[in-house]
Amino acid sequence: GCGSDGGGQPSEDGDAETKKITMGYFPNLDHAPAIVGLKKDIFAKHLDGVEIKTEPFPDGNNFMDALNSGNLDIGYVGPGPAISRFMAGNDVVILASAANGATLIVAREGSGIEQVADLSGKSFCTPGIGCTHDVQLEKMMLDIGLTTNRIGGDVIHQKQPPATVEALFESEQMDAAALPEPWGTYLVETANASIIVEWDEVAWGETLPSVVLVSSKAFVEKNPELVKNFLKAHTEAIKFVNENRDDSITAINDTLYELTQKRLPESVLTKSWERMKFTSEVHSEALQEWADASYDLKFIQEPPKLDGLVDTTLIEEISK
Amino acid sequence: MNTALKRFIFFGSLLVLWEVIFQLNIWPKTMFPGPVGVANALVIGFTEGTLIFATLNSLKRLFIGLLFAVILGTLIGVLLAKYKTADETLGSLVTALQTIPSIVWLPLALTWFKFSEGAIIFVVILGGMWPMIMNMRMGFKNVEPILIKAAKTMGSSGFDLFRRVMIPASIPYAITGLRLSWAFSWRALMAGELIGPGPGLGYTLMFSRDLGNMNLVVALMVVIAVIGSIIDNLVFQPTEKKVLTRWGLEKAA
Amino acid sequence: MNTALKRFIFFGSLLVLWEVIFQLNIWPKTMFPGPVGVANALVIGFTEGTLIFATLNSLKRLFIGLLFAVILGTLIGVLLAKYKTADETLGSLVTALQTIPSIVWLPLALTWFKFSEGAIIFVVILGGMWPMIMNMRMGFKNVEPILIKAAKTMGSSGFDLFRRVMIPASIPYAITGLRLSWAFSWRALMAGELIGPGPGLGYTLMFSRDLGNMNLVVALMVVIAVIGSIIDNLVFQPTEKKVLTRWGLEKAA
Amino acid sequence: MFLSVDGVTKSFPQKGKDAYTVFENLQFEVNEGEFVSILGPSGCGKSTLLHIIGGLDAPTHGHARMNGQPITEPGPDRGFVFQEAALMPWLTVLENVMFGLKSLNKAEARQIAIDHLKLVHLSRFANAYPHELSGGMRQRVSIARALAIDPKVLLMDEPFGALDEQTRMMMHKELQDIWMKTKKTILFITHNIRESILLSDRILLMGTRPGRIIKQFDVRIARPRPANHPEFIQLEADIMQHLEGEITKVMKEELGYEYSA
Amino acid sequence: MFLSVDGVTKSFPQKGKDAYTVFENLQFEVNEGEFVSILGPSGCGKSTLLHIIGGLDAPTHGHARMNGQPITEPGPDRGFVFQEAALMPWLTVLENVMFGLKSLNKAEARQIAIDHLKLVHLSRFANAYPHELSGGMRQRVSIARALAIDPKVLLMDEPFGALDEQTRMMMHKELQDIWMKTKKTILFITHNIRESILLSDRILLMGTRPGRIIKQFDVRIARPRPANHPEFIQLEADIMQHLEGEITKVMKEELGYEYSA
Ligand SMILES: Nc1ncnc2c1ncn2[C@@H]1O[C@H](COP(=O)(O)OP(=O)(O)OP(=O)(O)O)[C@@H](O)[C@H]1O
Ligand SMILES: Nc1ncnc2c1ncn2[C@@H]1O[C@H](COP(=O)(O)OP(=O)(O)OP(=O)(O)O)[C@@H](O)[C@H]1O
Ligand SMILES: [Mg+2]
Ligand SMILES: [Mg+2]
Repeated sequence: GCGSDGGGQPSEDGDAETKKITMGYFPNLDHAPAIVGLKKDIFAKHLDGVEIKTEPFPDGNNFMDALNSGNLDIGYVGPGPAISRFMAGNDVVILASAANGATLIVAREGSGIEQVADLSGKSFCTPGIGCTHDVQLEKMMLDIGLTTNRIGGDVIHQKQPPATVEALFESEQMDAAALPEPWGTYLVETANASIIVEWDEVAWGETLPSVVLVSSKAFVEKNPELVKNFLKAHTEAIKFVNENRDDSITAINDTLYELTQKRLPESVLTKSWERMKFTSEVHSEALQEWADASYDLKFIQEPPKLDGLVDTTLIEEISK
Repeated sequence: MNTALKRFIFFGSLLVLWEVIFQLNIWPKTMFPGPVGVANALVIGFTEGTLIFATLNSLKRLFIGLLFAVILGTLIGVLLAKYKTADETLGSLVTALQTIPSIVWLPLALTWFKFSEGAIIFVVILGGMWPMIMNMRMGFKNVEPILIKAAKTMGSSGFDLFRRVMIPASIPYAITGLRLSWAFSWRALMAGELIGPGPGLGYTLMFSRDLGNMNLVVALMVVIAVIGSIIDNLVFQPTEKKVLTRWGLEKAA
Repeated sequence: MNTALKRFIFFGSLLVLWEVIFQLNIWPKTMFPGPVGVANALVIGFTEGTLIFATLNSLKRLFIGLLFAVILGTLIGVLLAKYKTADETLGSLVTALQTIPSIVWLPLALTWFKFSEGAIIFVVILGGMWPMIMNMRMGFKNVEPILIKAAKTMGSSGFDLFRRVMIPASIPYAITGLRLSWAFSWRALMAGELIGPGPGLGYTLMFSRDLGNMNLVVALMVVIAVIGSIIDNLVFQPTEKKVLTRWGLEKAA
Repeated sequence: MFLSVDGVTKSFPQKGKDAYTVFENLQFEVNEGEFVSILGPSGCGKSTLLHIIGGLDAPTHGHARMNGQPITEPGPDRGFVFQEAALMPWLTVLENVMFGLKSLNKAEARQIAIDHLKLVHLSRFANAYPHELSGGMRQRVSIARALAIDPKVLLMDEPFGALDEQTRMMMHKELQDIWMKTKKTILFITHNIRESILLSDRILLMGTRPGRIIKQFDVRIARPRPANHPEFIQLEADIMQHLEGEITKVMKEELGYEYSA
Repeated sequence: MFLSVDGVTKSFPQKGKDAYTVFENLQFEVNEGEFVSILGPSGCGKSTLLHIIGGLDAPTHGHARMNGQPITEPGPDRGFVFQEAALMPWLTVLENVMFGLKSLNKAEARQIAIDHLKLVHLSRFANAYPHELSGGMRQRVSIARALAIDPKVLLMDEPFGALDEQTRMMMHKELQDIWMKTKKTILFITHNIRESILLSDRILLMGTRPGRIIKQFDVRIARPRPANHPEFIQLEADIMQHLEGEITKVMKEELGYEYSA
């Protein structure tokens, strides 16, 4: 196929591209292009002759640490860690998006919260402090004059792993949550949570990536052909995913099961599927706005300059 | 050469070595921060007051947790040392429980104590208790039987025997237990502050790790280390020295 | 009543109590799994083989890490016990370093050892080393001076003295150190397997926590606890009993 | 019968071998106010016997009794001087002597402790720690500690063994004074034959392998007893002869014994 | 001058007080092959002195010398019998005696150890652990252990203190035999005046507070020495008198001493 004509082959002039690539991803629904692409051998097809090592990661920090220390060449991660590490000086470049959207803001049944304004005096949680979803919600709060206790407001904010939110709702310890999919849908389906803000109404809802494809500049510069081939696989995987929903969901559930002995209900995943958009299109301005909001919310100390973080030249090249 | 000078030279050289390695650029600066950046993070944290507040809050949690850990550890230690049945049953349970990482306790802490200081302190207790249990258990088992016999012939028994013989005789073990409890309570606190209300050093740690601010991460470690050193110098070392000298195990200065 | 029976009754009652609490529905089932679900997770894990593989892999890492932790811990322990200067400088450093949570070491481990078994083992060593250092240090300090003197008059010195007097005399401390090292190595392993290649129990733990599979989380703890009990029964307990009996600190059976 | 040892057997279990029986079916009595010495070769079971009477060791069979009641527990009514000094290393000399006096008020306890330290010539070392003392000094603190409690019965295991002859003679005098004044019951282990004749109303002679009481000697010489009293000399020779027999027995056994691992 | 103690002072620092000086400027010599006893009241510094000669304790001033060389380290050329038995609790009796014999092959070492255990009548207890022995038995193991190494110099700190008179007499005989056969140099602490006269070529009499050598006695009676030899009796009385003076001094001091915390 496409990979055999040059890219994957080492050129003879000593500046040989690597024959081995380590790729990271998270066992999560919005990582479908990565998971399905691996399961369906799409990456193998495009990276003919290259050994692909894959590594699932549990959180963005370890992913970024691995990338930064040269243990990881390329992979799928949330934009939050990519941006904060970029600003901290890490060598990281966003090559394409993988999925956009996928943030849902939900409230516990009986919490009395119907819209963002009702959060005043209540509590909510997010998977991280200053993470993608946190900034999205807090930005919306800020716009209507609500702030969290972190910066002197009356809304209580907690960091909680998405999987524990169900129990927190059940025991009425938490009123609302801004979560990545499929956890929002999961809570709606299994715990009767109500949706406060739909995924496409959240700040930068449709444009902000939930998963991006990143690598390091150093790696891209050294292996341009390889990366191009990877991007070809990436776009094909996205296409496949968009065309084969049920197949993809099964593939993801299989991966989840291998790692954790647990499958998420298919109904949840199917509904959740509609709350994200698998695409390689990155909206740089959404990223910049998100980062600016992060600064307004005092998550970061300096005004963010994301110049150079996103580099879509390669993906544009191959899509020509 | 006195102690302060020795330490000054030792830590001074470490600092220089650190800066040299940092300047050599062997490892990515974002993974291996240098002393200047760390010092900077410390200065900012303390002048802006955020670190002071976090430190005080964490210390409060730590000391409450440690207090319980030490008391519980000592009591369970006695129990295990004294009653064979307890050692064979509860003792096995202790062996099992101490391998459980703090994060596994978090969900339980949440269910039992809700979002409160209690949840964090619970995790701290579970972190610091084990070294105390194990060391006190062995300390009590190692009390010379002749001393217990002697005390008994002088009418001491029960709690009096415990307080006046068992405890002082196992002080060397207790000190080691305390030192380890101290360290592992801190570690548990770092995990425990993931839940519960901020601020705190663990909370800040998590936060700065999420933002890739390695300078602040190392700065936090420096704060903890300095607090540890102060306590070690003011409490553990003098106690240890006093005990060992009295017992003739170490020469008086 | 023999040991096995006592334990059977004790752990049996615990299990029943667990199930009763679970059935009472006091706490959310997603946070507090019941014994049946856990047993189920165990059965699946072992019949499908994933847990077997993860366990073996983790055990390998643990034992290599523990081996280094014990050797290094003993050596540093001697150093601190023997040389006052080392105790005052390196000793302070140890006091400082042991409070650092394993996760803070992860980035360094990654930078130094890349994505390899080495990185995980490094974290395990850093987890298990401290209790060994602290206990061996105190153990060596507590060797009765008269025994050292006696050995010296019989021509023993240097390494021979170390091997034939210091080490055996501090066995009670060493056992406690080993037990704690064992526990804290496991904890570090759980954190360390976040980086580095799978499979492993910590690796599985992390993902099942993220996916909210508490049954598997507790099942993993059960696996670790059972392994711990086996080692305790086969290694630590017999050694301890032998030593204490020989020294006349515990009555022979 | 104030104190009685009633068919007492003591054996220690041994791994892979038969239990080692120290003594079997011992039987004797001590009257209230009596001063009884126990003499016997090293290892015959004197300390073990005293520990049983003190309630510190459980007999394998039989009972030691006090006023007819089986002794199961140590108690402050039976003061004990151990063969080793057994001082608490974390307490000063003074605090060690005060250990058993906690029912008294502090000042009173301190005064009693100091008085007893003077008795053993150690008031100057009141603030020293045990490891700063010589072997003999430690033993004297241990004696002071037992006497300070003023128990009804004194069980003394070679209390003067580590003392030089002059100090020992003074201690003999002090102990006799105390005994005469307070009419304590004293059970006294020694391997000094003269000491036993000098001090006691009755001497129990123990033999070894197995431990048993070979003979009892009543000492009827009027106190204070001059060492050149003919009865004294006669008794000394008698006891010596009996003991020699025991030692020779052990020696013969030993020569005939082949060690095998 | 084989062994010499050359202006040796020993003092222990004391918190908040002047250092406690055990003895000052001690001076004496021991010839090769000589058997010297040290006698003195409890606490006068005998053990401290022997430790310094053994290289186990550093003097505050001066030096102990062997063949003119200052002694700074213990060594297997100077065997030591401690006042307390100092056995390794984790080794059996046999292993304890074999401890110093590791340069020999195992079988040989074992044979030597067993021979020495027979000497002290303990070969039957070769496989016992120290805590299973009586006080006297432990002391005998300690003696066997020192003799087994066969050192040039034997430093013995009240080695027979815990032994009954019969066993002690046999040990006297054995020690004399060893000494006569091997011409070892022996420095021997005791508080038994008879023992010192019986065994030694010379007796050093130590006084206390501060520790010092009051007097030296040469014993010129032909061996074996009968206790009823007139010179023996005379010497005994002499030494006794000197020592009594020392003890009386301590006692007077003690009575005049007021304890203050
Ligand atoms: N570590 C120490 N610190 C302070 N004083 C000490 C120390 N060790 C010994 N001494 C003092 O030194 C003196 C001599 O002690 P040493 O053990 O040499 O006496 P000794 O002559 O052997 O007595 P004994 O016959 O009772 O064994 C004692 O008064 C003792 O208090
Ligand atoms: N824990 C034990 N295990 C096995 N045997 C023991 C134990 N304790 C004592 N023995 C044995 O009991 C015997 C008597 O010991 P004991 O201490 O009573 O002797 P003793 O008459 O006091 O001797 P000494 O005069 O030497 O002090 C010894 O042979 C000893 O080996
Ligand atoms: Mg005895
Ligand atoms: Mg002495």
